[in-house]
Amino acid sequence: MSSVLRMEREGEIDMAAEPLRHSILRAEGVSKQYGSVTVLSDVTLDILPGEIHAIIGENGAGKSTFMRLLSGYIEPTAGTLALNGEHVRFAKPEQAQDAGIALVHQEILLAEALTVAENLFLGRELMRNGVVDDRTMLRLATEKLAELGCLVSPNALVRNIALADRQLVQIARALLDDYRIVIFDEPTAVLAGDEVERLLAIILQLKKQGAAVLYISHRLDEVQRLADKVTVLRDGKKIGTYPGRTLTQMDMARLMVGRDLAALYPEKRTKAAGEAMLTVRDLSVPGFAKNVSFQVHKSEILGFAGMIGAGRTELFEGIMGLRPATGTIELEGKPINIRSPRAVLDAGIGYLTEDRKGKGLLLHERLAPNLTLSALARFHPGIFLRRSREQDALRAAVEQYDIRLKSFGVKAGQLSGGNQQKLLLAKVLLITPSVVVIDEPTRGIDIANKAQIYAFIQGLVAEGKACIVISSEMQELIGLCDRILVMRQGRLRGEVSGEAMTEHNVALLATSDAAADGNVGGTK
Amino acid sequence: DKKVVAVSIPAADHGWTAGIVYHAQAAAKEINAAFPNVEVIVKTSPSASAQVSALEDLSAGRKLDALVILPYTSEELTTPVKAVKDAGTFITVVDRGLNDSSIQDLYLAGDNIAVGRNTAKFLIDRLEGKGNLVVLRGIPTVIDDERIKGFQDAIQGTDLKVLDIQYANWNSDEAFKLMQDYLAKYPQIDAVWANDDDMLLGVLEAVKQSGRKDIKLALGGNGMKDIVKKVIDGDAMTPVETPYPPAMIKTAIYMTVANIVGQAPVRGTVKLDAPLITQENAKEYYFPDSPF
Amino acid sequence: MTIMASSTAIRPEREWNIGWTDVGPFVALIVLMLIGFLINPDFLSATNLANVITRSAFIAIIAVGATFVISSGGLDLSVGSMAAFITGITILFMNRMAAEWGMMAIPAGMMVAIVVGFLCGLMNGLIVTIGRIEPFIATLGTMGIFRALITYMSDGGSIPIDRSLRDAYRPVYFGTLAGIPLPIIISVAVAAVASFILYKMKYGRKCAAVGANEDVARYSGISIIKTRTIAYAIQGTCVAVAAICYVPRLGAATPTTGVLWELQVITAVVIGGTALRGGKGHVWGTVAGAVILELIANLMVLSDFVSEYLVAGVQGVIIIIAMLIQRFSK
Amino acid sequence: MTIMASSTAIRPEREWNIGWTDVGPFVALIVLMLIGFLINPDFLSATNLANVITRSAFIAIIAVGATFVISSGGLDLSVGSMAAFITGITILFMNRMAAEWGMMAIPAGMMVAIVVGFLCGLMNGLIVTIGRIEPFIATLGTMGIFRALITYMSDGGSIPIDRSLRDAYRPVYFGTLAGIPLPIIISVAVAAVASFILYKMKYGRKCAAVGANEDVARYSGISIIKTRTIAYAIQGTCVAVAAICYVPRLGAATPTTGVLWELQVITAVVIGGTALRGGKGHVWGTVAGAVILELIANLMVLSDFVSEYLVAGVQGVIIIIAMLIQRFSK
Ligand SMILES: Nc1ncnc2c1ncn2[C@@H]1O[C@H](COP(=O)(O)OP(=O)(O)OP(=O)(O)O)[C@@H](O)[C@H]1O
Ligand SMILES: Nc1ncnc2c1ncn2[C@@H]1O[C@H](COP(=O)(O)OP(=O)(O)OP(=O)(O)O)[C@@H](O)[C@H]1O
Ligand SMILES: [Mg+2]
Ligand SMILES: [Mg+2]
Repeated sequence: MSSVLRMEREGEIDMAAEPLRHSILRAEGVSKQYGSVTVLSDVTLDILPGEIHAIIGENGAGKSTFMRLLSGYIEPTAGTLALNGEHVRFAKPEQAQDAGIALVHQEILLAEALTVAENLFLGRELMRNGVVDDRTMLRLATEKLAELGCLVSPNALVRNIALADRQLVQIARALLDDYRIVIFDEPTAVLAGDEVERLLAIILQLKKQGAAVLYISHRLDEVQRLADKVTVLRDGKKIGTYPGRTLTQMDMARLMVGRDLAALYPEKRTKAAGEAMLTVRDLSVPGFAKNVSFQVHKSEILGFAGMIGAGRTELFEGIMGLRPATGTIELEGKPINIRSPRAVLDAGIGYLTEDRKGKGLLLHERLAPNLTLSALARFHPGIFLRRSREQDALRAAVEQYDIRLKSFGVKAGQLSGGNQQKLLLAKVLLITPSVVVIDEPTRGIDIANKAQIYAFIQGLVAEGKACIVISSEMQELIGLCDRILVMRQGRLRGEVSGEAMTEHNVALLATSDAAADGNVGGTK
Repeated sequence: DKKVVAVSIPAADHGWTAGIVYHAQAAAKEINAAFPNVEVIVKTSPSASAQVSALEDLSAGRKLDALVILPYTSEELTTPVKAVKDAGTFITVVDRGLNDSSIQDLYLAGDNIAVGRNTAKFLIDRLEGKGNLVVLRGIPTVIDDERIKGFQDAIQGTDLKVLDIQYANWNSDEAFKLMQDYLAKYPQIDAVWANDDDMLLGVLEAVKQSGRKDIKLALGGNGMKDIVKKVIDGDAMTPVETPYPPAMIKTAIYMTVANIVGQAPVRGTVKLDAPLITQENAKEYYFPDSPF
Repeated sequence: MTIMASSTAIRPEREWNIGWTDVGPFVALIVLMLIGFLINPDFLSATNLANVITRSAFIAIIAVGATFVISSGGLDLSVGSMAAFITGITILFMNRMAAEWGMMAIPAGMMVAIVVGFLCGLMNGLIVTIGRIEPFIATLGTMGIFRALITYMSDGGSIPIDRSLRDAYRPVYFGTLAGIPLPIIISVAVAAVASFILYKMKYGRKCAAVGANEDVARYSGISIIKTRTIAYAIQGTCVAVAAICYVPRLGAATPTTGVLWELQVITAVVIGGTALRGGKGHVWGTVAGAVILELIANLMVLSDFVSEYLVAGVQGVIIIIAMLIQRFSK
Repeated sequence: MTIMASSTAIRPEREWNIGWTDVGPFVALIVLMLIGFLINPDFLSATNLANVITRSAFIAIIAVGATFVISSGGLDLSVGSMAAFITGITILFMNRMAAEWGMMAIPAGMMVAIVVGFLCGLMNGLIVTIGRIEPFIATLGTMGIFRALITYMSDGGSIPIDRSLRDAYRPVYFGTLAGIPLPIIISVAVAAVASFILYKMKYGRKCAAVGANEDVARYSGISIIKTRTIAYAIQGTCVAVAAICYVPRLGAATPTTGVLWELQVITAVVIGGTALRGGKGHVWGTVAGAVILELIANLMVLSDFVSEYLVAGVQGVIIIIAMLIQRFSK
């Protein structure tokens, strides 16, 4: 504890020393309350041009709220904003945008029924002599997306593009005009390898051009690489602002959590995995995955690596009966009908989607009904549901997964991003599956809780379950898994395990055809 | 080749129009059987504009030798019928006159004013010229208008007081509800007039339920078989009925066919008035197998 | 340590099903009754209220079914003509059987009604789910079909129930139990069952989930096709129950039976607080909505100052005002 | 970058603007025409087609307006009675002015129609947006109001247009330009303007965005209230245009004018490929939809083998089948 406290005081930048004159945006003692719930209290912050300022904090610390507040999506219940020293009030997002402030939301906000290009330019279409200038907009869209390495056609309906691509489109929106202040709220949560690199490069570019960048991420390595300053929030209060370079990731973690942390990844079990639990043969998902066969064993953690678009998500959506697919799967020798999602769930395979807002949670529904939705069967002893049992289950989940909420009455949509993820995890595990498939388990989860979730996954396999982890974070896979299968272009390209489990090998299999299908680590 | 007689009538949306459709089709069947060289086509339309469309379609399709039409409304159908006429078709208009009487070759007029008037007359002398009435009217159309007008003109100057008039859309359900409300609203009602028998059914049901004794008379109009039956059986509350027999369409079709097969050239206007149906003459207005 | 700290601080959930949406309709109902009383004291007379509420039973019962369909994200325009069709079938059946079975024809006929209603609803459901046709269009189509069938069965005239059965059947609409008219009891019973299904059983949750977000429902192992089809089947069954109470009222089925009921039904559901785009359903609100509609109509007749020509308009105004009251007294 | 390159190769992107939704209605249209021809060769005769298409003009024009409302996530049930109301006002105005202004009364009356239509639409829009009332209920209310007004204006009878004007006005419906009936030209013009607004102007994008996802629209600085209100105003104006063409056809406004048009209109829009839950609108599809409906009705008249009682049913069946064809020929 004491070490943390000392850090909090000594490490801090002396604001008085900082010359305030060229601060372009200043938040002065801002607070935000929802009803009686205080989400943000008395935060003061200076944003300087040509500087990358990272905001870190636990899930529910109030980061997104603060950002929405700076960019006019919500108004503070107390405190003021000052733009170039003049007091400003943003009643609407447009006003903030006109003032040169752009926000890339943590959650994806695109109209699925419209095309990529239409979404990109929504509300600020380019006109040529009184008519929307589609040709130019398509050109610009293609260019901007290419910069971000996203190759979807600008004419594609957003409904039909993957999450990662959607996120890139959303980022592109903020790069179309040259804003003076660009705010990224966990932009990399759904991105992997290349996309992340490209994005970071672009952000540094912005900095060079003299823009101020606010950057929120739970991936502390990114923070360390980018940030000139790091501001830490805890339970809605500002702990302090620190020079980026001097902080180690562990320091950041301590500051966020307010206590010392154990190792991120749990000790790997040495004992060999048990007999086969799930066997998948020649599984094909038209358009996404071809003839994929693999096995996962009792008490084994199997990783799935691949670039965005490798088709991992679709592969498992196929297995879960959520997409048309061909092939056979057996659970402990018993074949399973992959036509109906219900059958697969009941057989004991749980799947945590990577798209928690779109496919995971009913955002306008209370927490309990969300939690129990896929396991309703166990909440009615007779023919009637037991509200009390649900509430107990909810309390248990809140304890177990440390879901931070101010009241059990809130709707799922009002939880912070990370806490939504935890609620979703609880929901999936409520059916007590014997095989758990987790697509991006720690997407948007803060470092302290990552550790919890990893430990938890370990716990599952310790009980003899099998666990499959799809992740775009290679360290996560390497730190957690016993084996990693690598996909590229909808096909299994190879397997790495034991010593061979290095970022280099995985990356090689994931990207280049050159690594003539996986002589690294034994291939199947 | 065959002579074509087109019959354009409203769709069966309540009892009376149902009767029209029934008799029209009956006539068509009989004639098509009886006269090999005549073809009668019956077309119903759910609205005025649909009827105009139907006319266009019929005349666009084939050359019509004769058209028998029961117009939805006078104004809306006048021009279209004229158009058909100009193509040299024999025009028989039934029940509702067109705005321009020069168009029709033959006109079978039902007399809606008389329906109202005769009912009113009966009520006046039954109630010795004084008492409280409630009235249910149908759908805002010309028929409805004329009947109400005939009724109100006739009770002018008497002490018969119309407590209330509301629309019940010629629908027995709505009549039932409306009558319940009348009963709740007015402690003393001497007689009820529903300007169509469908509605009368609902009225009677409501009165029966309320168990009220003050209502002496409940009259309808149109000559629905159930009501005519009541008259025959000497029902106390509904002792009389005013006919507005849908069978008129059948007569019209026969007269028209007679014209074009050149037997009896009938022209001009035939006015069917609306004599009171009483227990004496009721039999001749009773068609048990008509749906109406 | 933080976990404990935070979770003990959490304030417990208020019992969730008493939001404004649930009381709103009843407030509106009461306001309406007061106004009615001021306009004409007879309005609150026992007989009048009894009549009005009894009448509203059909719409109420059907609307309870509609609450399922709408909550699951569907829509059913065919209910009115379906009611007419079922009534017709039932009467024909009873009349046919009256000879042999005597009074037993009545319960038998009721069974037939239920079965037919269930099947009609099922048909609607399958066209919408398997056929993947916009509910609006699909049920507009079946609406035409049912209407045509009843017109055909009755030759456009009417299908009266056999005299021999009439009196035995009459109580189902006109009878009372402990002084309460049967239709009221029936509709309350239907609503009670419905609210159990919707709030206390698995199916209810599924319904709301499908209506709120199809993807989430699918990923939670809920079959959208099954859930929505069942909703339509329930709707059909409710229509059948309504038809059963309806027969004795006028003792006949005609092509005009149930015309425009669909609009009243949907209005009742929405006034009741269920959103047309789907999501949570409010059974009791729906019932209140149905009563409100009938009360407004009743008020029009009992008040003297509305020209008969303007009735429809005034009703429209009142409905809109009622909704506004709900919105802004929040 | 290989992955991307090939991963896009794995799944070719379908592009919406040449999607099935856009050709579907026209295919259905053609199929229908062929069937019609087989049933009765007169069906494709120039005069008949001209008649049918001319006739479909009203619904088409109104439905084009509805495409805006529905695309923006709204709904308007009041169009039918609004049409009646506008027709009434217009005729009354023309008749009044005929004395002084003579023929000039006609263009003047048209202006009046447009203004009134615009205002009616505006009113609907404000009730829905500012009043935050479900469009279904709000417009059901105004539907009653307009219907009541026309009934009142006509004392339950009818409002015929002055003889002196009739002949001068006639051509607006019966006239032709270069051999093409005027109503057809007018509706094509309306559709052209509409598709320009919807696909080539900022407003069109806003409309689709609001209908597709209100939050996204709001966050993109689009005013939902403004956008949706404008949509309703456009709808009102379209109704006015339709009313203008309607007058000479039937020469009078009655309380039954335009009854149930709202259903036809919505059906046309949906058959045309616009989703009822909002999103992209398909103007030309809508026009096709309107023609399809009119063709079906026409087919019923020309074909002799459908019992009069069953017409409505057969129409229902055909509509459902048409939709199924669209769905599964994808
Ligand atoms: N509309 C709301 N009503 C009530 N509470 C809310 C609302 N919006 C957010 N909150 C609460 O505010 C707190 C902070 O939320 P916020 O999204 O800012 O956290 P965060 O720092 O972004 O966390 P994460 O890293 O998980 O995104 C959370 O506890 C959340 O439950
Ligand atoms: N509904 C869809 N229609 C068409 N293409 C899609 C659809 N969903 C996803 N895709 C495409 O499929 C590719 C694979 O999707 P996705 O990115 O989810 O695979 P993945 O391997 O799970 O990657 P990640 O999980 O890291 O996002 C994406 O690049 C996207 O372009
Ligand atoms: Mg956040
Ligand atoms: Mg994925």
